[in-house]
Amino acid sequence: MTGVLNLVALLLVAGAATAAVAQRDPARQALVLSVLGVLLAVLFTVLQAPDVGLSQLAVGAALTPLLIMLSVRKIRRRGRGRDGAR
Amino acid sequence: MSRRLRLWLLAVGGAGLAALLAAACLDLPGFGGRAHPYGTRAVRASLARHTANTVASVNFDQRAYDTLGEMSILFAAVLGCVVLLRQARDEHRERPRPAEVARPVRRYALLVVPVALVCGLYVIAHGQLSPGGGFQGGVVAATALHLLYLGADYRALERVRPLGTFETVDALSVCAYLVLGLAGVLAATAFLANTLLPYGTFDTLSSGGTVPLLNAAVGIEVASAVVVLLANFLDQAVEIEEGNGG
Amino acid sequence: MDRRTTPRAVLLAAGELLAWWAALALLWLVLITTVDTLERVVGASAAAAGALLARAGRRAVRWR
Amino acid sequence: MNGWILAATVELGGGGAAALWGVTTGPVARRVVAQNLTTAALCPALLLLAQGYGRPAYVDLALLLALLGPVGTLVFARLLHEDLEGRRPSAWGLTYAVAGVGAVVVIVVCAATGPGRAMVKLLVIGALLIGGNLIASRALSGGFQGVRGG
Repeated sequence: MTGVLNLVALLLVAGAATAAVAQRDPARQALVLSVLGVLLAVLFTVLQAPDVGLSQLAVGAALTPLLIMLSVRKIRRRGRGRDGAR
Repeated sequence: MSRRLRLWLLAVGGAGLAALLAAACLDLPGFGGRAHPYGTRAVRASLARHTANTVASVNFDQRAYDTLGEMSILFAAVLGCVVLLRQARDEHRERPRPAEVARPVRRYALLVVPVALVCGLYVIAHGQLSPGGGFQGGVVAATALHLLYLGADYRALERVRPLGTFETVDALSVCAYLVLGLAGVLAATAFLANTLLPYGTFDTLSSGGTVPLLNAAVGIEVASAVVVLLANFLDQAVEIEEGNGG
Repeated sequence: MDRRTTPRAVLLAAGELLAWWAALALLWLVLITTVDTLERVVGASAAAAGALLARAGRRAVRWR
Repeated sequence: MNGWILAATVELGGGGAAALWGVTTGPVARRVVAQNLTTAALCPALLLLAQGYGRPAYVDLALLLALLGPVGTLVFARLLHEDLEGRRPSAWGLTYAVAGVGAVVVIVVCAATGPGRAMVKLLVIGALLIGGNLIASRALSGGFQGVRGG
């Protein structure tokens, strides 16, 4: 029973991580990454490491997406500014 | 030293490392077994010092020196970001336009900001009792503040976020960690040794000697570091434009 | 007299802070497991910080 | 093991797989909805795990997820709103269904905990989870219409 739970959590994390790598667009990557963060937190809980799970949750649920999306926005704005100047 | 000799040296060193690692792996206790040599010792040490959460005891007592290193890594990383993302000479600031966010979203943000702050402080304060600690709680408390940007606009966030204060507090809390470690030296034991304070009653807020204090220092450091980091990212994404403006 | 220092405004501000403080202190009591004096002191301080932030946030969003 | 762990496995497997499928395929509008529903699907699983392992301290994980998950969705709703304009991503039927599952899980775990402060904590988590989720869905379906630039 515990083995099944471990297996489900591990498979989900492996799938989400592969999907995050396979995405091309950074914004879509950030979406998959935030799902991966929550799944990793569940995996750590299943493996009886709630401290690590909390760290992962705190960083992965909101902070990492915010940092990535702010960078994406800055780069898009720069591109738009250059196009406008031309 | 010729290229050939260097390669040989590398090969010999690599082979030695591989042999040592393989020998160590052969001596490891079996996976998923009942014997946990390190775990048993860590739990015994943390119980002897009345710290309910063994992970907190490892982080802030048995390996407090490692945590000092991690703390300085975060500090240096944020410092690097501040330097890299500063306003360059060929850039200018533009006031962000005020945003009209849907009313339920704004109300939700205003309601959750204090709730998330209190939850973050709870996670920091109970680091030595339940899962959590300075890092986790600090990140939550810092994220709480940025709900004001998400639920309203950047100017609202800027009004409740005195950036200079956060930068000062960031440096001061790193200093506080160091001073707590040096206090151990002055009390005639060792750097960061947990012999300074009474261990207190097991499973209460004051248990664990210096663990709660170091934990709080890390919590404040992480919270202000994240605020400073996000402030620089937000400045770049929202305010700073290319060109000298006019 | 400034609009912000009339007795009515001061009373409203104090009431808002007090309401937030009480709600957040209750939240703290719900979160913890064992209650003792130090826990109450820390909880009251955390709730005070939360109340101040709540008021500051509301004013920052309202004020234009 | 016990029924709590079994329920958590089902919730994690079903909700996690559905969320993963939704977030990796299709247009951006559907992906953000899937990202939002991840929180709602996995937070109850964490509550069930805490109950199944008999460790009330693990409830803190669910508390933080209920707090931060909607914040993550608000990040995407705010910073992607130009991509989402005209699409109005919403799946209210699904949102209410998942919120209902969350409510049922919270009520069942509350009943198993018995009256006391622990039960109030669970109710607070449930309220944060469902409220946050509905607000995040609202934000996705046009909550940032008036946002330009900043």
